Amino acid sequence: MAPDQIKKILEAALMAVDKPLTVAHLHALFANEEEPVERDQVKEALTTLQSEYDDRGVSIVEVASGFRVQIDQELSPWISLLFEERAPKYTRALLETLALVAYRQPITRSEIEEVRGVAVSTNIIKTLLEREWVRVVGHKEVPGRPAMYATTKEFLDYFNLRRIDELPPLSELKDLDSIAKEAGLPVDPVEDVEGESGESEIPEDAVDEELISQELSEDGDQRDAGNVVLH
Amino acid sequence: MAPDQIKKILEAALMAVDKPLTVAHLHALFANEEEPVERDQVKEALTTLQSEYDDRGVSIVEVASGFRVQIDQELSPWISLLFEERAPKYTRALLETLALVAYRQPITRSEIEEVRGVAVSTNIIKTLLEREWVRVVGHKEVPGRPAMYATTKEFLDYFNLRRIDELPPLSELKDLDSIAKEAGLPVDPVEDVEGESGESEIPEDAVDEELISQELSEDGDQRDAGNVVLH
Amino acid sequence: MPENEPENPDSQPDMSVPVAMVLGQPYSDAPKDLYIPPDALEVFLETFEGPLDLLLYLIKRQNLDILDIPVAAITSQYMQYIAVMEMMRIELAAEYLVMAAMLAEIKSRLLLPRPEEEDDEDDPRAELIRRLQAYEQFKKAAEDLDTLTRMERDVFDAGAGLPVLENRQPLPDITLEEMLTAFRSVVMRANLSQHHNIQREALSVRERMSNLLATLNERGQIEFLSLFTPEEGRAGCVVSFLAMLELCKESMVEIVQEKPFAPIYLKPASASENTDRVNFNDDSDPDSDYA
Repeated sequence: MAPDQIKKILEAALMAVDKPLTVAHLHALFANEEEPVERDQVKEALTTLQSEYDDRGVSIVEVASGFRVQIDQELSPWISLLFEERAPKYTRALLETLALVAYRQPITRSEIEEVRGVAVSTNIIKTLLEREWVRVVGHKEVPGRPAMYATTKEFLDYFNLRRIDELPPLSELKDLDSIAKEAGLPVDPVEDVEGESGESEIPEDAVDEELISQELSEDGDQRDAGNVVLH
Repeated sequence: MAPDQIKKILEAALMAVDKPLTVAHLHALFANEEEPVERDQVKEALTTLQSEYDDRGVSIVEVASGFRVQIDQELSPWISLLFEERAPKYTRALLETLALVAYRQPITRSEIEEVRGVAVSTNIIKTLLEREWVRVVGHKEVPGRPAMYATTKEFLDYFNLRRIDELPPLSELKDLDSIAKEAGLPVDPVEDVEGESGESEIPEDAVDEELISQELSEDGDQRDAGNVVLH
Repeated sequence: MPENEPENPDSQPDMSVPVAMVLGQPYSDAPKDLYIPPDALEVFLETFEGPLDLLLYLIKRQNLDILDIPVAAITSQYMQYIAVMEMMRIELAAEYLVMAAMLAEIKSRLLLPRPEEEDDEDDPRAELIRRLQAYEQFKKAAEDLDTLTRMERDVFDAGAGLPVLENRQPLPDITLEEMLTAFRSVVMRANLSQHHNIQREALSVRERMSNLLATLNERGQIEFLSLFTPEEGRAGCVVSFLAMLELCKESMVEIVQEKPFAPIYLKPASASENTDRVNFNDDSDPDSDYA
């Protein structure tokens, strides 16, 4: 039998079964040939085959129980994706916590809890820290010295933002109804409520600009300016 | 990403799983790249890969549910030796039932029995369902609401087909007019004769066409089932 | 794999086997003289997929066209098989008897003189032909199906061993919209409770507060002036300053100055009380610290 044919058969055999095959096993495939195929021919063909697999992402390797075709370790990042489990979903509590950190940073856990009206589970904080969306930027000088959380550069990257103030101002959140509907998210009846709180109607950007110009013109009283901005 | 690297990853991916992979599935492996990999690049790499596999005893083929690496038929004499169990041989009863489902889908068990002239054993249906060659696509709106069977992508995959219309064409039926003439019987309008035995009387080609377009539209079980019920 | 399916002998009964010779004997002979090995007959019967298959076989054996069935001859042959089967006490599928009845009916009809006006649409022979044709069509289709290139028999799935997989549970994805929707509902609740007034804060100031805090935590004490970046322009400096004011107000940083006109330092709030504190929350004038 031509060496090329032997090689073909060996390659196919190694790919056909998912356990390693010994030289003896491979040699046995040629037991029925009219013109006998020697064991050495099989070994030779194997060697040639191995060299042909160089740099292909797949290799013919010898392991304890024989030869097998093996996907190279370097391709593991892509191959792993084929076996990836489905991503879980984040809870609403986590999303709210993340949003509060984003808009109110730096913020302590108890401040988050105060706004949300419910306790924030340690797991949520842990998840956000592990995801590197949130980091501890300091401790507040109150009893217990609670950690203060802020968002990270990774958070901005994930949401394709350059700066945190690219987050839509609160006033625009009203329009999220339509977005939410499109995205199939639950829509809260927010219009009425927001309508009552006059302040939220002021576009955030406008406030910002206004404050700054105010600041610049009134070289004097920063404290007031501070109050305006922050309170 | 360099075309060579794409090719490597595709080859490894196809070998990593024992199910066919669609272009979409393969493309998704590159979702995390910094430099995006286009769908066309994936297709191109697949084509290159396919041509590289020429004359190797192993090929990258496209079947109903995507691409897979498979060992060519020419090597079957040797590769079969690797498996202790011989490839299953299917009975005529099973193959006839399968053929009826394939060409006449959606079809009920009693419709199969009508053509075959004998009862279809429950085991045959069970085997076809377990092999996932056949599935229930709905229920016919007649007394007893019998299940309607259709073939699956797995069926096509197993028989190396991409689409149902790649099945060998059914042999032609001579029309009953000429049958009647040859038999010296009075000539009835074809419609009348056909009218009696129900659905199986639809000209074969028409049925075939209908099935094909149904298959190609691939709008999922619900739609198919719907059509079925109406008919 | 249809393990539960009985394996048939090769698809079509081969009529050169002894069984055919046995059955070829005319039934008119004395049944007792008719030697039929019981096993052979059973095997023979199993090779038929039903009465249509048996009829087709009888027709083909005589090289006849389905369209031109000599009903009388075929019927008598079919009856012979049925009789033999019954004689052998082989359990007959009901379908075989139904077919026998149908054949008998066709035969008797053909013997009757045909009325001038044939209004009987249900001609039994046409129906038989139709059924035979339909069955033959699918019998052929099944044979074709069997010859298709098939996995496990003709071609084989090729695979390779897996590398060590990165056991990665993918991280959940969220969209900005999802987060904003969540925030909106928080805001709504906060508005309802009226405790918070979180609408008007400039995000740039809050972000600067975070960054200042992080820097202070990293480097400890920092000189006040170095916290301003001239490249940011006046607006940037103002944002930085506002952030410092707020941090100080919220007791997150301390601002210290050793003595009048000495450099001002910011440091993370701590228990250290050994330096003078400049407390903006008091009524002290901040201007003096504003260089």
